Order: sequence, then C-alpha cells, then structure tokens
Amino acid sequence: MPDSIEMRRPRPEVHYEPIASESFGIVEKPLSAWERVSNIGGIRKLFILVVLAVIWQVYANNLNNPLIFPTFVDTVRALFEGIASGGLLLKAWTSIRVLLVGYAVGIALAALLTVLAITTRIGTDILETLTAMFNPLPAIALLPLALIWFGLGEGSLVFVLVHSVLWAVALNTHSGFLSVSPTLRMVGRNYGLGGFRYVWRILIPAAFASILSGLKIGWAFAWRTLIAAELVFGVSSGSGGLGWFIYQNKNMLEIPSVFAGLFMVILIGLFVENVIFNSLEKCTIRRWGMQS
Amino acid sequence: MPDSIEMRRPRPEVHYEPIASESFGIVEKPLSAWERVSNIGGIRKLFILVVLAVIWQVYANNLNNPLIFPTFVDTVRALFEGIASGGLLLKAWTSIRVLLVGYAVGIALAALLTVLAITTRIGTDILETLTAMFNPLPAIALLPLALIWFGLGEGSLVFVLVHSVLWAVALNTHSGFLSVSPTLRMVGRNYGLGGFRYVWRILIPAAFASILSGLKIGWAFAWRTLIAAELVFGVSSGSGGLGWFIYQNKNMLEIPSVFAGLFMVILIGLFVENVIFNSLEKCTIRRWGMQS
Amino acid sequence: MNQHDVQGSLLEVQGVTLQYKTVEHLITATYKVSFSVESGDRFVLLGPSGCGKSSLLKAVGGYLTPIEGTIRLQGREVQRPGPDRMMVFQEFDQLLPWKTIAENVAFPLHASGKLNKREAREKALEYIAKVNLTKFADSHPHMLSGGMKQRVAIARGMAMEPAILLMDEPFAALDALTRRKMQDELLQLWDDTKFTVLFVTHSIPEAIRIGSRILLLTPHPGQVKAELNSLARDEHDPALHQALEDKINHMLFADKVEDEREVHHA
Amino acid sequence: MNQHDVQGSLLEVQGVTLQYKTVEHLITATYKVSFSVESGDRFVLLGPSGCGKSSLLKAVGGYLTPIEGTIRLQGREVQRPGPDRMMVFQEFDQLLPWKTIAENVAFPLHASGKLNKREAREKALEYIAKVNLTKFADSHPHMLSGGMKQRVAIARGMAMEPAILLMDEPFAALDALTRRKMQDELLQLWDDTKFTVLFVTHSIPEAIRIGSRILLLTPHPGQVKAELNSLARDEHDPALHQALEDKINHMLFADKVEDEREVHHA
Amino acid sequence: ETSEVTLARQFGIGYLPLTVMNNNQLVEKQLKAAGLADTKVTWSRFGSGSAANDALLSGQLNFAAGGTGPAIILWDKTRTNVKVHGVAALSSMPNLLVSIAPEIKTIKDFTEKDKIAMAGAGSSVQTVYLQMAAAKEWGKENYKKLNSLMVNLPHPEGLNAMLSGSAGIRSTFTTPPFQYMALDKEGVHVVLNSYDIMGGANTFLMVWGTDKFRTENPKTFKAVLDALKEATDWINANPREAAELYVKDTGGKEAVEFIEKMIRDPEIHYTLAPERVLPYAQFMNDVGTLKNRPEAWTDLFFPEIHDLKGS
Ligand SMILES: Nc1ncnc2c1ncn2[C@@H]1O[C@H](COP(=O)(O)OP(=O)(O)OP(=O)(O)O)[C@@H](O)[C@H]1O
Ligand SMILES: Nc1ncnc2c1ncn2[C@@H]1O[C@H](COP(=O)(O)OP(=O)(O)OP(=O)(O)O)[C@@H](O)[C@H]1O
Ligand SMILES: O=[N+]([O-])[O-]
Ligand SMILES: [Mg+2]
Ligand SMILES: [Mg+2]
Repeated sequence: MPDSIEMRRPRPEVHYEPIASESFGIVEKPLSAWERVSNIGGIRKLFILVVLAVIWQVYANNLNNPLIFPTFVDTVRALFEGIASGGLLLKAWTSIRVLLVGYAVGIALAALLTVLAITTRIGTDILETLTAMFNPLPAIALLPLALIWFGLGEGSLVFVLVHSVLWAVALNTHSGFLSVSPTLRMVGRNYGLGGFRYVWRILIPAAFASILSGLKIGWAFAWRTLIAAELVFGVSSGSGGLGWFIYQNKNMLEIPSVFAGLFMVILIGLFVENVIFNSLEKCTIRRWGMQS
Repeated sequence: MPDSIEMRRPRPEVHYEPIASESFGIVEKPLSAWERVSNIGGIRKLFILVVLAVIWQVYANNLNNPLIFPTFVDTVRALFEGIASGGLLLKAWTSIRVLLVGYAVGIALAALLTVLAITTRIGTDILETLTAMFNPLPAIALLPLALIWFGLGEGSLVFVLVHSVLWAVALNTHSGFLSVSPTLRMVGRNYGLGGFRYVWRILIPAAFASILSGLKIGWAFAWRTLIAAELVFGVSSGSGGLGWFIYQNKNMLEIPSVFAGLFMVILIGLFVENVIFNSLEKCTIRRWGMQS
Repeated sequence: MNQHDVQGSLLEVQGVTLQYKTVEHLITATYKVSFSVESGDRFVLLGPSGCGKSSLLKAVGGYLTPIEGTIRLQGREVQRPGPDRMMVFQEFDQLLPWKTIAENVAFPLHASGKLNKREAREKALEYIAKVNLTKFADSHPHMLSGGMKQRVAIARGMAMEPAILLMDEPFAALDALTRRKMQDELLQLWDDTKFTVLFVTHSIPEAIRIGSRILLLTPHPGQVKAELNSLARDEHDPALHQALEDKINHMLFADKVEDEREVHHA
Repeated sequence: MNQHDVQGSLLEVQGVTLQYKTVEHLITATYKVSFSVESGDRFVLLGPSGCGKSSLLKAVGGYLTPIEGTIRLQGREVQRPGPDRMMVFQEFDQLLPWKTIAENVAFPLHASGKLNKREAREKALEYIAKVNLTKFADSHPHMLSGGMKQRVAIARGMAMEPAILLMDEPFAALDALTRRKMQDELLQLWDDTKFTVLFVTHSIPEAIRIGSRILLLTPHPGQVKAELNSLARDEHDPALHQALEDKINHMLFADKVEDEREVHHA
Repeated sequence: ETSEVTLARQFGIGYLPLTVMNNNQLVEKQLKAAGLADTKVTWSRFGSGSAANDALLSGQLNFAAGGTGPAIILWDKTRTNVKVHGVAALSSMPNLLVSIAPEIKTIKDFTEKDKIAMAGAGSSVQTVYLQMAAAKEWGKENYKKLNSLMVNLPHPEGLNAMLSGSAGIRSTFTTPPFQYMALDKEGVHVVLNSYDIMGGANTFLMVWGTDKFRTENPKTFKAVLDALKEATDWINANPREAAELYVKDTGGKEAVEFIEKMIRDPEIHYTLAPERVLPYAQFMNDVGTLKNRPEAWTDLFFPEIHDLKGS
C-alpha cells in the first residue's frame, strides 16, 4: 500500500556514459545588444547623470531666477571659467590636501579607539560614551579649542575634519566588529592572534563591508565640514580652498561660480565613489563573496 | 605497532549513572563585589563621565580663559540658570521637535530609496549616484533651494535635516542589505515574499546591526546640522531652538551659556544613546545573537 | 510509459548546465543533467562532495538559472522561488535569527497565506514536537546546537506540507538515532500526504531507505551517471539492501579511484 | 595505572559544567562532565544532538569557561585558545572568506610562527591535495560546496600537526567515500605524528573506526554515561565491530526511548 | 617684542584700508622703519567676526577687524581680564534698510507679516540700529517693537531672498556692497539709513586688540597703527588706484567704476577717528546689552588715538 505510486509505474533504470570535462567547450548564454549595453554599470550611471543634468537645466530655466538657482549650462560655463582663470583646480587641490590629512588622521584615531573598544570592556564604554557625547556637536563648538591647540591655519581645519570623520568611522567599524560571526572570531583566536594582529588579520577583513560604508560616510561628511569650516575659519595663507571660493563668490553674488564650486565637489564625489570606493569594493568584499 | 600507545596502558571502562536534570539545582559562579559593580555598564559609564568632567574642570582652570573655555562648574551653573530663566528646556524642545520631524522624514526617504535600490538594478545605480553626488554637499548649498521650496522657518530646517540623515542611513542600510547571507535571502524568497514584504520581513531584521549604526550616525549628524543651520537659516528672533540660543550667546560673548547649550546637546546625546539606542539594541540584535 | 511521456512528469529537468560566475572564475557545477521526477516520488540525488547536488536543488528551487537546458514544473518553466517548493538548506544559518524556533516554523505557514496566525503556531508546535525540540520552542536559533538548528529547518519544511519538498542533506548533522527518527517522520508524513520529495544525501544506506528513485552523479562537474530504482519500502531483506548498496558504491567508487589518481599526479 | 594517576593525563576534564547565559535564558549544556585524555589518544565524544559535545570541545579549546570544574592541559588550567589546540569547527563558515583555500590553510602555519611563508604554502598545498581540492587551491571559500569547505577546514587542522587536534563532526557533510578517505588520512597522520585527537561524531561506526576511546554522553544536558575502549586498529572482525556498535547503540537508545516518551507526553 | 604679528581682515569694501595694508605690505614697511625688520606679518581672513574674536582671545590673533557692535561687546566682557580696546576706526558707512515693497516707506509701515532679513538678527549692528530707530519712534521702552519681524539670514542670502521674492522676504537691513547692489534693481528703495538714526556718519568697522599685546609690544602696535594710517591716507588721496587694487584683490569680477564711486561717496569715510561710537555704546548699555557704561569715546579705544577727533 504505501508504495502504490511507485508500483503503478515501474520505470526503467538508466545508465549514462559521462564525458570528460575538458570536452565541454565553453557554454555562454547569448545576450541581446540592449542587455549587453545595460549591463555596463558606467553607461547606466551616465544615463542617470544626463537625466539629472537635463532636469536641472529645465527646472532652472523655468524658475528663471539666476540669483537663486543658475542653469546647468551657466554653471558649467562658470566651472570652465573658474578652471581657466580662477585657479579653481588649485583651490580644489588645496581643499583635497587638507581633507586627506584630516581623513587619514580621523581613520587612524578611529582604528585606535575601536581596537581599544574591542579588546577591553572599558574601551567599549569609552568609545560609546565619547561617540554619544561628541558626535552630535557641530564643528563650530570645537573652534575655540581648535584655535588654542592648533592655532590658525590648517591644523585647526584638520582638527574639525577629524571630528567629522572619527565618530562615523568608529561607530560603523565597531558595530561591524561586533557583528563578526562567533565562529570566525574563534578561528582567529585559535591561531593565537591577539590584540592588534587579531583586529588586523581577522576583524577588519571580516567587518570590511561595515567599515567601507563608514569610510564613505566619513568621506562625505569631511567634505561638508571642510566647506562649512573654510567659511568660518577663513584662510590664513595662500588663497584658500573650495569653501572659501564658494563663500567669496557668494558675497559677490556670483551665483554661477558658487554653483561651479559646488559642482566641483559633486564631480570629486562621483570620482571617489565610482573609481576609488567601487574598485576597493570589487577587490575586497565582492571578490570574497561577502557582499552580492 | 600502530596501536602501541593504547596497548601500553589498558584503561578500564567506566560507567556512570546520570542524574535527572531537575536535581541539578542552580549553579552560579560567585563574583567578587568589585566584579559585580564593574559588571554594571551604567556605573562604568558614569565613572568615565566623572573623569571627563574632572579633566574639563582642571584643564579649564589651568587655561584660565573663561571667554574661550569656561570651567565645568561655570557651565553647569549657566545650564541651570538657562533652564531656570532662559527657557533653555523650551529651546531644546523646539530643536528636538524639528529634529524628530527631519529625522523621521529622512529615514522614510532612505527606506524608499533602499527598497528601490535592492529591488531594481537601476535603483541601485540611482542610490549610488545620488549619494555620491549629494552627500558631500554642505547644508549651506541647499539654502537657496530650501528657501524657494519651503520658505523660511521649519520647512527649510527639515529639508537640510533630511539631507544630513538620508544619505548616511541609506548608505548603511543598503550596504547592510547587500551583506545579508545568501541563505537567508533564499529562505525569504522561498516563502514567496517579494518587494516591500521581503525587505520588511527579511532584509531589515537581517541587516539591523548596520541599520542601527546608520541611525546613530544620522541622529548625530542631524544634531550637528540643525545647530549649524539654526545659525544661518531664517529663524525669526525669539522663536529659535538650541542652535539659536548658542549663536546668540556666542555673539553676546556669554561663553558659559554657549557651553551650557552645547552641554545640553551632549546630555541629550547621552540619553538617546544609553536609553533609546541601547534598549533597541538589547531587544533586537543582542537578543537575536546577531551581535555580541 | 508512453502516456507518461506525453503527459509530462511533475518535474522535468532537461540538459541542465549550471554555472557560477564570480569576479575571477567561471565554475561549471553540473553539465547537461537530465532527469524527471514523477508526482509522489522520493527522489534522491547522490554523488560525491562538490558534484553539484546543492546547485541542482537550488536550480529546481528557482534560485539559480541554468545557462543551458530547462527545468519544468508541471509543464511550466521554473522562474522564481516559491512556497510550493519548500527548501531545507544545507547551511546552518537558514533560520531567521530574529524569530524564535516556533516563529521560524510558523512564519512561512502564515506568510504564504496558508494558515492564520493561531493555526500556524499550533501546527508549528506540532512539528517542533516531532523533531524533539518542544523545550526550545521559545528560544532563538543562536541558542541551538548545529543539529538542533537543522531539525528546526526540517520541521519548518515539513510543516508546510508543500507539493515538492527540496531537502539538502537535512540529516547530515544528526546522530544515528535522531537521524533514524527524522527519517521515520519523513516517511510517515509521506504516507499521510503523498507529497514529492527531492532529497540530497551522501549516505548510501539513507538513499536506499528514503528514496524511491536514486540519481547518481559523477564528481565535479556533475553529470548523470545513472538513474536507479530503490527498494520497496516493505523490502526488509538485508541482503538486497547490501547488494544495492554495493552496486551504488561500486558505481561511485570507480570514479573515485580515477579522481584520486588524478590528484596524486597533479 | 598508578603511575599514570600520579603523573596526570595530557588533558584532564573534571566535573565541568557548562552554561550559556543569554538575555533571557540560562542554558546548561553539560553537567559535571569528567574524563581524561592520554597523550596519543584518539578520543571520541559521542552523544545525541544537542547534548553538549560542541560545547565541551569549545571549553577544551578555551573559548568557553566552565562555571564549575576545571580543564587542565598538561597540568595547567586552560585559559585561552591557542594554536596548540587546533580546532575544526562544526560550522561551514569557519574559513576566512577573504583568503583563498591555499591561504586559509597556510595562514595559521605562518601566523603561529611555525613556518615561513613559502614553507607554509608548500605544506598547505600538500594537505589540500590530501583532501582532493588541488583544483580549488586558489578559489575563495564562497565558491565551494558545503562538503568542500569542511574538507578545507580538515586540511587546515591537520596541516598544523598540533599537539591536540579538536574536531567537531568534521566528516558530517561528506559523502561515504570522501569520508572514508578523510578518515584514512587522519589515521595515517596519526600514525606519522602520534598527536592526540579529540573527535566529535554522531556516527557510531565512525567512532569505533577512528577512536581509541569513546565517551558516551546523555541527551541534553550532557552528562557522562560511559567511557569505553574502542577496538584495536588491526581488529577487522566484523562481528566484534557489530557487537560494540550494538552495545553503544543500546546505551544511547535506552535514553532515547525515554526522551521520546517525554516529548510525546509534553 | 613679538617675532610675528597676526592681523585679520574680512570680506568687503569697508575693510579697504586693511586690503591696502596687506597688498602694499605697509605693515612690513612700518615695522622696518621702527627697526623691527625681522617681524613676520601674517594675514588671516575669517568668515565671521565671532571666529576672529575666538582667535583673538586664544592668543592666535593680535589685531581683529569687524563691526563696531561685536567690538564693544568684547570690550564690555574683557574689562576684568585681557582688556580689549579699539585700536582705531576703519570706515564709516551707512547701513541701509532697503525694501522692494512699494507701500513700505518708513519703519512705521511694517506690519506683522513683513519680515526683515538681516545677518545675526538679535545681536548684530543692524539689530541695534533698528532698535534705536524703534526707540526713537515709539519711545525707549518700545525699542524691541520690531524684533519679531527680524529674520536671520546672511547678507547675500537676505539680498537674494528679497530680489527673487522667495520666502516672502521683501525687506533687508544690510551693508555695503549688498545695499548698493540692491538699489541698482528696479523698485528697491531705502526705508532707513543708519546715519539718520545716529544723526550723522557713524563708524561701521574698526580694528581692535588686547591690552596685553599692546603693552608687551608697543613698537609693533605703533607700526600697525601707522600702517593703517598710511593706508587710510592713501585711499583718500588715490580713490581710483584704491578701487583698482580692491578689484584685483577680489578676483577682478567687479567694475572698478562701481567701487570707485563708493569710495568717493561723501557718506563713506575712511578715517581712524571713531565717529558716534559713544552714543551707540551707551544705547547698548541703556538696553542692558552692556554691563559697563563708557562715559567717553576714549574709554573704548587705546590711548594712541585719543588725540584724534573722535566721538
Ligand atoms: N556560490 C558559488 N560560487 C561559485 N562556485 C560555487 C558556488 N557554490 C558552489 N560552487 C561550485 O559548484 C560546484 C558544486 O557545488 P554544490 O554546492 O552544488 O556541490 P554539492 O554536490 O552540494 O557538494 P556537497 O556535498 O559538498 O554539499 C562545486 O565545485 C563548487 O565549487
Ligand atoms: N550560543 C549558545 N547560546 C545558548 N545556548 C547554546 C549555545 N550553543 C549551544 N547551546 C545549547 O547548549 C546545548 C549543547 O549544545 P552543543 O552545541 O554543545 O550540542 P552538540 O552536542 O554539539 O549538538 P550537535 O550534535 O547537534 O552539534 C544545547 O542544548 C544548546 O541549546
Ligand atoms: O557637520 N556638518 O553637518 O556639516
Ligand atoms: Mg551541498
Ligand atoms: Mg555540535
């Protein structure tokens, strides 16, 4: 009774002769031209950028209020003028230089704090408390201390940059560390790794996805802070960076130039995201199958 | 030969009579008083806060420059005066109210964008592109558009708050979604869940650790932005929040009050971290064993 | 025979080649695999580690698209996963960590619209009892041992009473006796509801005991070596069992020896 | 006998109670478990799913601190994990995803200071060949099947040639023949280097085949039921094997029946 | 004497003497004349007066420049410690409350819905002017009558908001050059002139520093003051060249004629002598913003300029 179904239809047994795997040849699924084009991420993104530019142009044209919102074309023209005559590239480079220093120091401090947090319990408490306290403070709150400690000039800028990078990176890194699977942690400790080597060889790669988004957020907020801070701190030597360029043009009501400065920030952002962070993702978490 | 070691020492076989598990009684490891006290997270954190306050007091005393950096005691006094007479609590509440609106809207938009990003490929491209473009822009860049779209007052504040919450939360959420284990995704899709239900029932809980750190970072940056924005944005005098309070006192060189305002921000930050986010962590990722 | 060919089987796998494309490699998991499963079959996939059993199961589940060949379920091509093909995965992390054991089992019953919340929980508890985990019904998965997690997954799959149950080495992490009990539960359920089950195992005795039909695969990349009938359920003659076991053993072993020689020369 | 008692064993587990404390529950995994492992033992832990085998192994590994009792290795209490006790975990996610297979096996050899980079890689490739994965030496773990991952973990553990090898159901995910080969490799290695191995399995034949001494545990929470000698390696009489198997089966089975009755009444 | 002297300037035509000092290296020249050729001169620029004050108080900056209002507040707050005083006035300029609303001709025409954009609403110079005007119009006790209309926006944003009609802003109380840009547009007219409130020309920007620096570095202090004097004299003698220098300094986008017209504007004075600073400060004391009451303009400035004809 229980086997009635099998009984109903006796099936013959079948035997095959498997072929050697070398003789398979390469099997590939054919794709249509449209599929092939739309599979290229760069083309899809370019398409989005073109759409955004068109929206900008049309909206600005309709708004017809160049003092508030210049058109895309005017902005691009101002950008080229700025590059040709106004040393916009030099200003951008000034900003990027300071930014990179602040970013690097911020990341180093974040690493230090999280290593401390992951290896000792009081370290965890310190990290959590400091982050909760200082992360919500605006850069302006740090100005007086920055001036005392670092004087005018880049030192203070770096200080506020560190403030805007440090907490975001530390928070994400620490949460990433805590989410590492217990098995992987045990494996790491099995190898006799401890302290810094344990963090470097096990926790950092295992939490790399979290760390990367921390780095992305830190990068973006470093820009925001730098531009805002350059307005307040001004310049002590040289000709200032992008933030000062924006501020000055704003004061002269050169609104297309203001937008050209912001546009520069956007272009740098796109470059960093699509070239640097994307490649980093490709050779790490994607390659390791840790993110799809 | 191979079994020489075993041969060397024949061991007797042993048999035990296991007892019923009800008769175990409760086994607990005894802890010293010091261990028990230091096991309480609140006490450890309180200790850290006291140390920080002492450092503040001593450093400020040595610096002896109350117009730059008042002592802890002066700040606390100004805080109490502000609360007693200056309506500091009311101002804090004004800020918190705006903040919560901006925070909520930012999270909602982040949810929308990430759902789009996780369900369609072009959605991913849009999210990545928009984040890379807009995240580095400082709030001040949005001012003109905010004024056009939302006029003066809270609408514009909410707009910049959304800007500072949205990208950080979306970035972390999206990266969290991508890191969800392929097995869990397959399980979710096995249940026939799709679109919004799939995100809500599977991806969000599975990526909750990442989302939480996104929320924490978003919260902190919302504060920073709000305080910075209240200085710049059209607040009608008399109706401002904490940022306005800080700004006015800064202009009047009432530095202890400035620090009292910032101290208020710190206190709120500590409260939100230790009460709200911590409980949230405890009833979610800790309880689920997803974070140690 | 003829009628069956015309009607089509419940599940028809035809010339299926499965590949994984990673950043650096293109790995062929199975090559031109064909077999068909009749309604009510207890169909076992048997083959050495890495031969593509899990991949085949995932393709039938709708998680993996063949780059060649077709998979048809009741005549329609498999497009996406669905609760009609409940899957018990090989991995220990297949339980939702944020749900208790009972919720894990009840959730698909409710989410797929089969039962309301209360009924789903009742049925869940019933199946949790079958896998001996009543004590842990309200625990979260991270508090369970590996074998216990797999039992929850088995309970979850069986509780759904799906048209096809796809099981990927569900009993591998279980001790001999728990395994025996689970096998019995599975067969009992089959007697009650006559569902179809596609079952991956690496234990030949288990294949003979559980399966009504057995597909033998070659080592990586998997090709079909043979499709055999198993013994009838009421066949208890140990000699017959041993004979079939030896036959299968031999068919797999022949490859293995080659394989080993290859490796040692490499 | 007397001398052995005075000298102390290699590993001495005495009255060990293991507990897990979670936000809501306090779960006792084992209760007052005692046993001692001599140098050169192939010591098998056998018991039903969830009885605390993995927990015991983790305690010996230094990952879990007993709340009662002591674990002494060469007379010194176990405080923390270390490369002298290489562990093969039960979980599939024990390989480092960011390292290739070869790197995964080579890394502990190098990190523990045993070998330099080149030597480590050579030795790694040698052991990868033993587990039949030479073709995949430069793949990342996510490209492997469940059984292949476990084989890498076995290679990693064996390549370290540690004083004690802790193995938690290492062969559970392997097909009969691969399993056989792995068992042979393990015994071969043991013949060569005479290390001590503490081995969890749920297969009674495997316990008899691999083990020199077998510890039987009761169902959850695990207590020691018996400590038995296995058969000598050169003992090939199937009747003796069957007898021991039946004996163990019976000892575990008695509990099991009770357990089942309990559950059905609950 | 210090080996480095740091000075701050800000953006705008009102800081022209500092621009000239910077570009023509007048401080270096005067230091050399005083025998301090090795002293390094460092110029900073700040986006706001309060940042400059922070720098001054933290000892990083020796000479801050900015609005009269912040300077007087700093004087008030530092009576008992670092004793900040004015070094000299920079420029007197009218601040104009301009409107694009035809029906608003005087401050009496503002209704509850007519917002007035101004930078630093509540504490800035413009705030004090408007309060003085209100006190004049409706009596001293009603000096806050218009406070509820003030809306905080930086100068360029306020101007833009008014000109573009966004956010309902139709009036803004601003400074040169923004007020002149505004008046260039059709329909924009003056509602209130700070000179009218003050009864004549009134110092808008000044330079200040700490007593500590002055007493420790008298020669350096004197050299800076002399450089400022030289720059001011040069501007008054060469408005065209000064305008050209200013345009060059800011990037060459503005018309030299426009700048020169402003410099030549009889309402705009470049002078070291404070003009009507005392009544302004006394009003601030009257309304409680200042705790200390200056009795003479010389209370507010260092002795080096007490011989000028200030007020
Ligand atoms: N995610 C993946 N990416 C790349 N290759 C994969 C992936 N999963 C499996 N493979 C490859 O596909 C082949 C078949 O894998 P599959 O998991 O189907 O084997 P299996 O028969 O289930 O083995 P096991 O019995 O060990 O579980 C293997 O060679 C493996 O390397
Ligand atoms: N992380 C944990 N948190 C809480 N309880 C746990 C945890 N790990 C295991 N347990 C509990 O401890 C007991 C023993 O688990 P353990 O993993 O040691 O069993 P096992 O003998 O290895 O079982 P299996 O053969 O299924 O792997 C189980 O009852 C389980 O519920
Ligand atoms: O700190 N900021 O948000 O610019
Ligand atoms: Mg598999
Ligand atoms: Mg286990």
